[in-house]
Amino acid sequence: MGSHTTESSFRVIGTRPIRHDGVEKVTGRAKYGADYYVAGMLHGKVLRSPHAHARIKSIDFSRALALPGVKAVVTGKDLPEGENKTVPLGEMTVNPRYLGQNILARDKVLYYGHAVAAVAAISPHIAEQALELIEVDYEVLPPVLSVEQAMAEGAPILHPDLRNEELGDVPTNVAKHVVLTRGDVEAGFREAHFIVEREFRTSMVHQGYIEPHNALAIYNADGKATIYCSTQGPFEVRGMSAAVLGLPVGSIKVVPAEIGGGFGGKTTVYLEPLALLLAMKTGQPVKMVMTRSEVLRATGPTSGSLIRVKMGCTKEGKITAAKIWMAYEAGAFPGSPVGAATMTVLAPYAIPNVQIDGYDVVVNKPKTAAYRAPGATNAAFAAETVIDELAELCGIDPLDIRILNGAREGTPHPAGPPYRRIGFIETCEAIKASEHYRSNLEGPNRGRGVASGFWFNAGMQSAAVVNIHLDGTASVVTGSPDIGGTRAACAMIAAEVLGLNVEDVRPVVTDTDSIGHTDVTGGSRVTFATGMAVFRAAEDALAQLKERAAKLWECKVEEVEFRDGKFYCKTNNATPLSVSELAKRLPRLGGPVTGRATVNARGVGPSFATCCIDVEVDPETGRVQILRCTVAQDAGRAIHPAYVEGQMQGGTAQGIGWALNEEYIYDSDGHLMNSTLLDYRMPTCPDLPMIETIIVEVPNPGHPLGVRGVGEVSIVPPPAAIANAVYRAVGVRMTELPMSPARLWKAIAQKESTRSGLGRAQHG
Amino acid sequence: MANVHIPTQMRQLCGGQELVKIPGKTVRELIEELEHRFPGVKNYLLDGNDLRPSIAVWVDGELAPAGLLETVGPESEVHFMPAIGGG
Amino acid sequence: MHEFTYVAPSSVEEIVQFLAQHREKARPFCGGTDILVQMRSGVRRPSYLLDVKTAPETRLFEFDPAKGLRIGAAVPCADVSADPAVRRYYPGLAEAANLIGSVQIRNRASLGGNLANASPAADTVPALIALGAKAVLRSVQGQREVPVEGFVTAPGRTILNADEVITEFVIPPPQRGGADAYLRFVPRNEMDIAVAGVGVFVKMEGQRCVEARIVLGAVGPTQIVASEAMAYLRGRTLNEGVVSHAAELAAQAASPIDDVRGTREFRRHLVAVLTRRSLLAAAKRAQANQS
Amino acid sequence: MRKVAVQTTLNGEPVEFLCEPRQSLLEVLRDVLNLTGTKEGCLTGDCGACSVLFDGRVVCSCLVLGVEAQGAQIQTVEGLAHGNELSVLQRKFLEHAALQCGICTPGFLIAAKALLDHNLNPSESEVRYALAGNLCRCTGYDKIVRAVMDAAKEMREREAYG
Repeated sequence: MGSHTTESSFRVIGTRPIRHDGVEKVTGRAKYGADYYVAGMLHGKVLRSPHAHARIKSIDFSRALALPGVKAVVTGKDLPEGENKTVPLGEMTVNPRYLGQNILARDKVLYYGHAVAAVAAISPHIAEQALELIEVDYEVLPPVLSVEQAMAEGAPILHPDLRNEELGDVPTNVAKHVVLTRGDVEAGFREAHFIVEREFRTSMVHQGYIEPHNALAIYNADGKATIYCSTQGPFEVRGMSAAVLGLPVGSIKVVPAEIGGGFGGKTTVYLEPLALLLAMKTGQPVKMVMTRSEVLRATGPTSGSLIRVKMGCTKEGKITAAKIWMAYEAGAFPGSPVGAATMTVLAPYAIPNVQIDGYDVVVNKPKTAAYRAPGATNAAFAAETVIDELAELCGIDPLDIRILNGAREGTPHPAGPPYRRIGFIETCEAIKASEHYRSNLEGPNRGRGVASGFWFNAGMQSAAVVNIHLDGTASVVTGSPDIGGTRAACAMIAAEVLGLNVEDVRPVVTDTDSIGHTDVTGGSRVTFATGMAVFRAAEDALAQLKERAAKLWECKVEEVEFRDGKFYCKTNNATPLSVSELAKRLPRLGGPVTGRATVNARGVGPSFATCCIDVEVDPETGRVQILRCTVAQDAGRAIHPAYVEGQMQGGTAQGIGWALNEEYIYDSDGHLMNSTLLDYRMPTCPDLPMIETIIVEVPNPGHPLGVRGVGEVSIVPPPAAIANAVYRAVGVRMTELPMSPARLWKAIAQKESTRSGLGRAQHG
Repeated sequence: MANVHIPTQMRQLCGGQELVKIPGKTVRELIEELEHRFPGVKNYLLDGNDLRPSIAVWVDGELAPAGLLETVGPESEVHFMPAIGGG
Repeated sequence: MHEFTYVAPSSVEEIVQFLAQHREKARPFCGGTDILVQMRSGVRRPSYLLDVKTAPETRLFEFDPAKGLRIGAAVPCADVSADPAVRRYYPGLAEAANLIGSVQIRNRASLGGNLANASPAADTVPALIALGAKAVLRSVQGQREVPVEGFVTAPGRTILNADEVITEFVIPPPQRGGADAYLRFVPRNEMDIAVAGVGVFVKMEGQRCVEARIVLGAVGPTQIVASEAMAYLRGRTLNEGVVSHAAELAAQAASPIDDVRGTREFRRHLVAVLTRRSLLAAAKRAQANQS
Repeated sequence: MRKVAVQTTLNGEPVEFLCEPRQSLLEVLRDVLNLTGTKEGCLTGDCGACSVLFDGRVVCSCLVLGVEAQGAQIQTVEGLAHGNELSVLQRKFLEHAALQCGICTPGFLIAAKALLDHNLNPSESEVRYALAGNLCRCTGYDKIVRAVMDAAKEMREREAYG
């Protein structure tokens, strides 16, 4: 693993200790949401719509309720209607009415798999049997399955009350239109020597976490509730469940279990309010666990999209103008990541003339949820393919065109302010200098492609508490569920500040009653924002320890110095004390020391990644094998490099899956045809090579340790990098994701006619 | 005078201007002044007493978590951008 | 999952007695890799699940160069593909058995189950048909030996009577100059269902093909024997042109559908590609088997 | 439904349990025996999170009935360590940071053990195919493959030098 490391004087940061929760996870002792069992627990199951779009005329669950062992049945009528208004909730915005309707359909079902009723019974098998006894009378309506269908004149309308600002009081499936402009795009095209214009399509894809959604809800007679679940955002689960059920937020405690992957998909609620509703109805604890088919049919995929890109550059490769039109499937309710897509699509580049239009479009498919750098991957697939084509027309290296046009400190972001110090160019240079990029790729039907990506990263709210124990060890308490090693990063930051060994700092992820509000584990924010809170909480603890030492030594606190893990008195020759030596004396020096800090973090530094992928195509079958893959990403500062690499590798692997085989396949009635992991084809171990990583460290000036988020951006480049590699291997430009064998074979077969059709390269 | 960058879809309310220089010590004051000059801006940016959840304000190159209460300096650059969520 | 009774018989005799009594209500199973998934989704709802592998006769594994190969219906695919005799004399069968699912699946899935499940995409079925394998069926009425070819009559349907069970497979002895091969196409490298699969057997005398069998999987409601292509190859020298023409004939014999795993057009094309590649692989092996 | 009494050997210890015939071995391990280290990911045999060793062979416990465990030897992730001493594989997974969320880890450890039990010198390709039935969505498999190869190396050395 390569590393561009800045000179550092850190003792703990930058090392690779064994994660604190590791032993529990390799011995099977770690408790994930589905691993909780309580006495008297019932099991809940959900009845789901067999139609993509239908009106619910009636629901008769009397036979289900009569089945021995069944304790309760609930339908949409059991939920309050909720306010039809977008309200902020932590990182996200939420429309309580839509959220409630997604959890249990009210008058209409809007996608295949939409929840219609839920049952609680004494065993999961009985609950399943009860579902078969619920009779729902549907009036089936025509489904809308693509953004084109949804935006067409006279399209069936999903939400009769949906309006957008532009159209005024007219029913529509377009929830939002976002426009970003800079300069004069037509003038920019007039300056261009080469112009490329292409249209791209991408399918809905799922986050694919291995652990299905789960929840165990306990409701007590005093009106207090506890929910155990695997979530990225326990505070969001609390807020959303309260909103959906019309309960006071403070009446719910959420205990975050270990979480088996999320990638954005576990930042919202599906089962949690349902389990609580059933628990309220029965007076017994209710546990619910989704099947894989439910996960794929009814939890957040990310948007499929239609994107048109027109981009022009000078003979030398300087991009003069870009015009982009993009429509994203929101799923059944408004809220695709198209806003982020408009703001990320050109973010790595300094382009003087830009026009970007984005549309958020509802369709009869599951409501989309966040997925790793939401919106950015679809958009980068389009833009980064066109940039590759421009490089080819100019006859320059695809990395050089990126460096030539690349954003640097001071370059204005296409939608807003100038960047502070960023590391985009450095990621390109790192790939350019890599052994991989400099090596020769030999053999027929092989090709190499590169692409880059951008993600904002997020700051937001976090709280942290650092407790100094009497033996000189410490615990770090946060509210950030640990998906990929953030506990270790938090412990390392505290250990660094306090001069402790990292093993002597125990990281704890606690429940919503035991720590201040902490936003989701998402937006690549935990090591950045929660890490910042931990850093300050540790500093707070250290300041208190200095006061205690001053008390002990009867000197002024300013005279106490802390270095190399020891407290010294600058004015008398008291024997220096380590943290553990001082900790022992705390009872007589005023009692325990607890450092604390809360942040609504400022200073977020965006991330860039550049990826290089070699492929081999079987031209007879259209099958692509990834031969080699290297990714360079700016981490700002890698606290635990092994888990930074892990994020880069995992994101890259998801990008590769998105590129090659992952897609939601619907029939013309809107039934999802591939709701198993056999037919929703995520990469398996033999599908991937080792994923080589280059951690670039351009410290973020906005963070005390230079940290940027690392969790998301690496998913962005691979689809475009693979499309560009496929082009070099077999001479076809793929404009649709996934580049599945059938599609690629067809494109190869139609190679000659394709050139005059879809794509257009012209001299301006 | 802070430099307020007007997002594309708000420009029609602001006589097509991309950049407006206005006085104010907080984002709230800037918006009040904008509304004074260009009626309708407030409704575009605010829902009741706070920024619309779909809009984020950036001050001097940084997302401003305090929103309307964010203080601005005499030379500050202020951008209104779509709010985003991460995965 | 619905309620059912599990029965673990200790002999084939017990199995057939039970089947005679309960007929359609009972379903024999081996590895459960298909039936349990189907029962969870409500596709099949047997009242009795009859664990065939607990009868020792179904675990039989015998090879004799003169008599051929006998494999119990419940032998896991992992054992079939790992067996030295199968790898040496029936490499196409080893290939097919080694492609099903993952290690976990192959440790449970059996040839008997793969056949009785009657999926058009079953990997071992074209390989068995190409080898001219027969299935041994038992009932209280007695025993019959039927060719694997024609056993599957439609997706999920077979000629098996409600009181019958597959106990073993009989595969003809290896022939001098003969060899088999199986290839399938899947988008991933493993853990996938065939988009198309082709099992072939060829017998060579020098460069000349004296016998060829080509069996197509996943491109019709049942496995398809590409008779025209087989007849065309007989007596011809297997050069690139001849093999390509046979592959085209095989593609014409396919009657694929559009589904979630592939389009009609793509599948027909794949048949040609896989037929050509598997014929060349089998011919190479057959030539090596001549001495 | 009448329950069936089953005697089996679980992680080397004799165990007796009652289960319905329709309960999978996975359900029995988790819901009846409280061994929740074995995870549910798909219930169709496609993800490998529920992998256990059944008479020494790796299988998906979601596709095995609990009643089939009668007389069998079952080994789960809970049985990999010897008391407080982690197995080489477990240790290597930690040293190589071969887990992120950890939900697939028990299944990978079991599948890797099944490989190394009969092949202490696997190639990278052999490791990848032996683990093909186990999906991991976090790591891109890189560090998992390295951990298994490194475990094999240490176990080879241990064998060679006693």
